[in-house]
Amino acid sequence: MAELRAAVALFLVLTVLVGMIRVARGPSFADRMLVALLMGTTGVAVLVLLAASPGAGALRDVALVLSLLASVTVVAFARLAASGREPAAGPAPGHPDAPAPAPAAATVTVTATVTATAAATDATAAAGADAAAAPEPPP
Amino acid sequence: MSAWQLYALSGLAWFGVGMWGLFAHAHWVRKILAVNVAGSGLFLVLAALARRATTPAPDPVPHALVLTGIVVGISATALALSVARRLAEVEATARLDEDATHEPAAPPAGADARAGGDAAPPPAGGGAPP
Amino acid sequence: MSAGLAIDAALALVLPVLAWAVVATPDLRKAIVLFMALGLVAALAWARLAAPDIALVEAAIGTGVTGALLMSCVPWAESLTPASRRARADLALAGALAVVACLGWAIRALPEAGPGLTPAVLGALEVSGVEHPVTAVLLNYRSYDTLLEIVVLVAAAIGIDAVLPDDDARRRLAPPARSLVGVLSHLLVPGAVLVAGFLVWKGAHAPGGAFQAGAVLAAGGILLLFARRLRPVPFAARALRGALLAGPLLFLGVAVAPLVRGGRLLELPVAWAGVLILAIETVLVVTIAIVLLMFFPARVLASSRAPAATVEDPP
Amino acid sequence: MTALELVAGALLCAGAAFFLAGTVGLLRFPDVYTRLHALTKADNLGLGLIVAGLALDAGSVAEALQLGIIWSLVMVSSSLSCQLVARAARRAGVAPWRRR
Amino acid sequence: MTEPAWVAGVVVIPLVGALIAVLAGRRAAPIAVVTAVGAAVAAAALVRQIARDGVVEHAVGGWAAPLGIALRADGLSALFVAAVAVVGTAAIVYALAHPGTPHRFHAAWLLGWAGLAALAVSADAFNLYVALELLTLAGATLVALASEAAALRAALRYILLALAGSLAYLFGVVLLYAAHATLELSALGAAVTPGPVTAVAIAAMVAGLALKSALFPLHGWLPPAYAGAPAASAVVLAGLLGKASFLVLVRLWFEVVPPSLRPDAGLLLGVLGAAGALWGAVLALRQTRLRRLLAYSSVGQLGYLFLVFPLGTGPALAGAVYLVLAHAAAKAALFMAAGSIERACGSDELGALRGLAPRMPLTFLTIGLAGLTLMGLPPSGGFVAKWLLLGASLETGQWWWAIVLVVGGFLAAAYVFRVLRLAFLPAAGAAAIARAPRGAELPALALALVSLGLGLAAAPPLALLGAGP
Repeated sequence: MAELRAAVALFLVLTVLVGMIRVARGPSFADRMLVALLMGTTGVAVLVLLAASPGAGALRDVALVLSLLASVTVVAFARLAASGREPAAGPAPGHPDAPAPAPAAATVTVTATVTATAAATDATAAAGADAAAAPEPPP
Repeated sequence: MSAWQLYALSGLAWFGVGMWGLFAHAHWVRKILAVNVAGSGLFLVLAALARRATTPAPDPVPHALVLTGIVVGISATALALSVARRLAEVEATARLDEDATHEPAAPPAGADARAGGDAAPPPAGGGAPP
Repeated sequence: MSAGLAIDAALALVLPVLAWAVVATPDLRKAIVLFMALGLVAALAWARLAAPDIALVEAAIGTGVTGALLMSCVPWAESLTPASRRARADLALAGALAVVACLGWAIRALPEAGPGLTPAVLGALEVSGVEHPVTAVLLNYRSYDTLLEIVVLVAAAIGIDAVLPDDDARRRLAPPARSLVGVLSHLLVPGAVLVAGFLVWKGAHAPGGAFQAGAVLAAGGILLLFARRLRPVPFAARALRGALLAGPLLFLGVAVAPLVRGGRLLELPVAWAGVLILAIETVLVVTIAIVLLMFFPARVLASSRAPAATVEDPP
Repeated sequence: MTALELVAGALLCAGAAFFLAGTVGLLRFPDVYTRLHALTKADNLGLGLIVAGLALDAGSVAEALQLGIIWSLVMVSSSLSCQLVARAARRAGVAPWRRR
Repeated sequence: MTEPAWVAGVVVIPLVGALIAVLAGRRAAPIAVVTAVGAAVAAAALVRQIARDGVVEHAVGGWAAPLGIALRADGLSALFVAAVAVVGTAAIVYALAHPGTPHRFHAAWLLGWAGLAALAVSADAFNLYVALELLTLAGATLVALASEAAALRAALRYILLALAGSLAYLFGVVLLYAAHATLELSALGAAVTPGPVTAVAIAAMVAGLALKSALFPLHGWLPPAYAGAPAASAVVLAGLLGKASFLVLVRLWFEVVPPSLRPDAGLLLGVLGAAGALWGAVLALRQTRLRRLLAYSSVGQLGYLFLVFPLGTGPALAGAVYLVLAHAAAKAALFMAAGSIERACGSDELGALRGLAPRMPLTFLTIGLAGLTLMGLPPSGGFVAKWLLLGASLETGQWWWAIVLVVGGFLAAAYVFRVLRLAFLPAAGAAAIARAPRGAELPALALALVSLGLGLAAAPPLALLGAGP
């Protein structure tokens, strides 16, 4: 049983490493964030498997903490890092069914975003940040 | 090649990669990331060396040292990132002042107007804004 | 145990490769995700090295705080002009290789088995007031290091407040609105508070303690910050600074008390050691959580996306 | 190998299979939204099976309960994370894949 | 009642003061003054105790050496803590009188003060690492208080290189701990045997500390940091924080490094120090801004400190430590004067100094007196230090270091007189200047007189260092 647990743990570690390819290939930042999700779930699974062996009970608490905090990075991604437009949106260009790339209208230049934060104007800036960031609907 | 030497050399390679990154890159955020990576590598070496202990449980003192090191590392990283963010803001404002001085004629509508309505760039001189 | 050694080999091989990937990729976003992956694989390595305390801190601070901190860099990182000197990648590579070779030679030359300080730590464990050796080292034998480390945290807090003052960013925060992150925080934050308390209590007899608990509490706070349920840390408010400094001041009080009676700095009376350590750890959790939350000042949140009032349905 | 261990082993293997499905989906699916399904659904179920397998021969009820808590937390965070990533991708202009 | 443990008090008082200063926020100034006085009293008591009892030991937490952390105060640490008290108090008075200082200066500087005291009295290798990190953060905050892009870039470079140095130092500590299972310096010294582990560990620690103390050619980060920081920050950075890593290196060198390794490693450090001394002085001559001139002068003066490694213990060590004290007072006074000049005529361009002396007599008197120490002319403290170093180099037959000292002295004279000459020229136009507040000029003059006093009353401090005439 211990041997099986170690084997499954090894298998999961390998799946994580294979999942890394998505980080390299993933066209958009959201694709790369998927690996963070994969990390969270598989990490918890491996830790729980390792925790089953005698004397390593503390690893279950590590798994507990990891399961609790896995979503913080994703929330930070959604709130902070996702405002930039993706250069080559859509599936990998090589994919046969890739639609014509969406108009790469880089509406939000980073400089404007930074000055929006540095701007000391009142409530308009909050609305301004929304207007600047709202994308026009793709075709 | 016992388990601890495996991890010790892996941590050492990790430390070397971090140090290379620090001196090889010119971008500030990537340098900060590289120092963080180097620190983690060093802590892995320390924990691996602790695993050499002949007693069943590894030596607890290096574990405490690593804990202290991680907290000190995150503090320094957070301060460095905050200074870098402030530098980005100051540079962006400076860049806008240059733009503002170059086309004073018709005030450009839209974003520039809002940007034009900026607060005066941070006061020159030694003091940070109170 | 061949599978165990295989896991060790896989982890030991992947770590430097991942580290190189983090450092080498030009795209900062890819580097951040790889950095998160590196943090997690490191947590597995700590688990394999029988260092549950470090795995706990790596998981709590790594996935909880560092990830969100790096995400807050994405909007402004590209606009930052690089450091003046051109990057000398080749010189750095040669230097790094030389350093690694020397250090590797030294590590190989280390004696195979060393008992380390384990016998000394375990020998004095029953008078240390706690059962878990790492907590005994952190808060009794080498508590002076921990005291200075808390002061380092306070120094980081002052630095961040000096560099990114609140002044007017606080007014530009979006008003609280129902959002998906709000739902998430409703479900997870009570759990985070419970786990933080559990970790502090557990620190006395098993891996846990103030740092892990503080990081978990801070992560819960970060969720609330992004859900607009919590305002960013008002460092200007004296009450907040009081809460931040309660931990270090109590720690200093406990440290100085024996000096008055002619004892030595940080000499915990044996009878009260356990209670004092628990008290210090509990108050330190608040300090650590506040400082970690200060990594997300009003300026950072003012530039974050306001929660969408309505769910956009695709055309 | 008692019957209980046999079942536990089977559950672990099933869990590993679902994780494999999740990773294959992550690599093979055409766009973000479908990959999200692969990840948050398949991996979640995989973790559930592994937790079930471990709970069967867990040392104490408390251990099994803790495993249950861990799994439920992962379910909460991964389902909501899936929504967050999908919306962020939607806003960043990632067009859903359509079969030609 | 037994003597209170001043070796612990010296660290605890600035710590408590710093935390209360953080709590006080904008009204941190009075807290800073009270803390400075308290810490100065503790430093004086420690000096008295060391003079009477010799080395003072203090096992923190009551745990013996390998397990617990040992504090140890000897002549070197007592004198450095006294120097921190003197220069620190003057810096706080200067900060109060200098209107441009941000209110957060006091809390950041008191944290740096606590870090310096912790570093001076600690005898534990890892504890020194944490103290060095505290100094890195406090120093970076002090530089980043100025909100110009140049200062922020300097602060970033300061943090990153200090972190790299600390990691190199920590790697050495890790190797030594792995080999000898102790972190206490003297125990390490006893246990260390020449071999690959020791050689690599010492090399890593020395390289890290050399980078942190801006030894040539790793000095690039120092001038922009000292020139960009606000005036009061530059005073404490140049005067005190810049010397911390050198002190750790001296303690490491004379307590841990096995004598067999010292000759050749010492020669390397000596050569780099000599190159730094000459290079710093030459670059100082070519600067057009006062603060950058003083920053490169610091790089040069540090070069002299590194001559202690080839020259070994005894008078050479006493000379180097004495130079640390004299230079701390003199360079702090010079940076205060530079701050006053910058305040008075808006910029520290050397051109703006023309004909300034008649209108700012006290400031230029300070520059002259402090310049004596830089040049190493009698009766300044700098002279006594360089005299000891000269004597040691001639005694040990390594006469070439003597040449470096003399040539360096001439170059220092060149750039000090360059500043003074400009000030005493007849002013071209009667540029209106804002009177520098009297309060800002007095602490500068006081420190210049202290650096002079170190020369005149050299016997007691030297006796404390065990090298009295």
